[in-house]
Amino acid sequence: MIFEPIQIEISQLRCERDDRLLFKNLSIKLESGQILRVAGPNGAGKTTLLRTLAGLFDIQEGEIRFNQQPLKEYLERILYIGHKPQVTKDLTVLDNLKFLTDVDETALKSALSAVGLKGYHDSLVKELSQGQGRRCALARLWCVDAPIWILDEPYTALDVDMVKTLDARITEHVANGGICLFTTHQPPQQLGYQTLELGHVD
Amino acid sequence: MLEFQFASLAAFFEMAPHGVYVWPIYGLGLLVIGGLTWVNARQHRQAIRMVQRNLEREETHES
Amino acid sequence: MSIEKRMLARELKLIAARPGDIFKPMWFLILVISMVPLALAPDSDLLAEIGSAMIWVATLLALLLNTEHLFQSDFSDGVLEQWLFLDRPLAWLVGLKLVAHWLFHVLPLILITPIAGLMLSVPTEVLIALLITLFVATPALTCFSGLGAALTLGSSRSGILGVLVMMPLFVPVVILAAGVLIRATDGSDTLPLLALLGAFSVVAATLVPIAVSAAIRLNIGGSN
Amino acid sequence: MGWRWFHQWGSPRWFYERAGRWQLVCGWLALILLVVGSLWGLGFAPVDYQQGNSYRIIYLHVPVAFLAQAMYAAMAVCAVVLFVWKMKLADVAMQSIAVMGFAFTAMALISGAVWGKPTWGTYWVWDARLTSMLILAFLYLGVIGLRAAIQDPDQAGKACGILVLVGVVNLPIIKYSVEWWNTLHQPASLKLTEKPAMPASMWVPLLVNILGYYIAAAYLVLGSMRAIVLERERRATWVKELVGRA
Repeated sequence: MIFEPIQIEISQLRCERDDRLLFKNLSIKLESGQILRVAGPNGAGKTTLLRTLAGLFDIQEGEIRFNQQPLKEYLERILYIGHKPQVTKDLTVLDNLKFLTDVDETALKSALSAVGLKGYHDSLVKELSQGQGRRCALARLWCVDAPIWILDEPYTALDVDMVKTLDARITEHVANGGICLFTTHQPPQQLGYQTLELGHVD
Repeated sequence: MLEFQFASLAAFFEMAPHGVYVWPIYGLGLLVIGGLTWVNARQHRQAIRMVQRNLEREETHES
Repeated sequence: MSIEKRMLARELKLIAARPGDIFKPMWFLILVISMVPLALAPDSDLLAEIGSAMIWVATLLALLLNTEHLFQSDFSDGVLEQWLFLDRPLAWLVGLKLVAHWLFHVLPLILITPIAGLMLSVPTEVLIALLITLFVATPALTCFSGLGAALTLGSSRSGILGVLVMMPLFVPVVILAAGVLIRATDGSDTLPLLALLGAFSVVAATLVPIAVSAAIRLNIGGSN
Repeated sequence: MGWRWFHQWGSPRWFYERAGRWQLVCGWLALILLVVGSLWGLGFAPVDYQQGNSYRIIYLHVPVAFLAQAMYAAMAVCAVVLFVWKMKLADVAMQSIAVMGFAFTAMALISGAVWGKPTWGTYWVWDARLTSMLILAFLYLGVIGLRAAIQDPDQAGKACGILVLVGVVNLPIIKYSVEWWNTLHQPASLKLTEKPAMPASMWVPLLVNILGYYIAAAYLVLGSMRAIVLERERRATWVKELVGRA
């Protein structure tokens, strides 16, 4: 599916946590088709920035606007995958996805086979390996049609093949007019992206 | 209206027959308010000392 | 499927996956009740007199026990933060979760209280009154202990803090319920008190989810 | 002018610089009033014909019991200010008041219990006032405990604010239900403080002491707030300058 054009405008964003200034005067403009990698050392505020953009943290100072509208109106068009598991260990792979997405079972199963979990839909998440659990959380990228993706450390615990699959999926997403923001420590090879370097504030 | 109700100071402190109940309560009141004053002052001193320590640390960093 | 249905379906599946969550509080309730005659005396008149109050307090404790960690695992798994992206106000989802919790976790607890009543030889008419008060009062109790659970989400070593914080707020409910039980023992009219108790539950069920959602949002905002 | 006076309260530095002076004034004023009121009540107010000298505990018990309830309400006002205007100072005030409020509640409980001994012949009866005071003490403890359990001060403040607001809505319900429960189980017996028309020679010193304890509470809260402001603002330039100068 092709998304309507979207513009994210961050202006003069400033954030302080535990008495430490993480960033200030942060202004970026993002448009449909762009990928932004948020980079920086540990504790530079990567997660904080992503969570603020996803509306999970309150904006301390500055503004975030989606198509000139406040963030609140756009929450349903955001797909956020944090670095926590995002899945319940005691439920099956399929039940986990069923709760978080409103898609029929065939679509879910095809998403699962896309992330290499074909045939695992009846397994409990706690029976899976860490990488497989991560794949289960990422499977939502294949079945939810939210234009704005905010992914915190999506590459963690993934093998080379899955990294390639994910890169391909992100490329496809932005080609359709989506936007993707992510953080990672190892820069991905097959992806064209801009980088926002955090951690240079004093 | 302002007439001392007790025959002597000793009778005042004895406050028969309820002195054992009345005086300790007032003692406690004094103790609580005085104690909290002391706690506040101590907390204030500690805060100042903490800022001082931070300042010293910053100075040694810079030099 | 609507979010509401998905939520209830998930709750049912979680119960199937962790049946212990339901049985442990029931086990606790019966165990506490069987301690009473051991600590007092197996004198059935005495037991009948204090029995209904004992059952009430034991049920209250069991309820607190199983509501204490209502949001904990979803919070640490990061599932709770996904609720914010769902197409509904958080307070509504919280209310739904509380309803599901009451239906699947509190109701079974109420339904075994007659067994506890038999163990303490509580007279039938008092037992019926006891069941009715529990039905009417537990929604309020569930809401308040849910609030305790939500407020203490962010602190790693909270222990039973949520329970300690919320317990004083249960006072009106306990008093009204005890009033109903006394009147039932006397054989006088219990309806006005039950109506008050019901009103308390209704008000709590409408307002407390808002406070719970504020507490959850606050704790999500603070987790790194 | 207009709203400026209100916004000044948003500045911790403004508060810290002035609170020291206010604290001093309150401290001395409270000391004078409390010495006068207590001595007057203890030595000069007439003896109660029914309770004898034991009634002289009211010159501490009543003011402290008033404060115990008033301070919870003050905490609720702070919570509203915190949520509506996001004023950090309101959170500091909430933290201070919780501790002081608990201290006053404990004092009210202990003085009530000790007074009960000569009046009822036992330290503790489940009298409506004592019971609701006990529950109030638990509510204060909950607020203090919740704050202690949460690390981030902003988050702790907001969590306490929610708890205080829920508590303050419940407080009247708790009070009325406890009173009703009391009449249900025992007919009203000798009440501690409800007296038919106290003579002026008894209530004037009481009034002095009530005023004295209120000002003493303000003194204690201001003192504790000053310390907390300094602690929380330890990285601010004005604090560093202030300490550096000293």
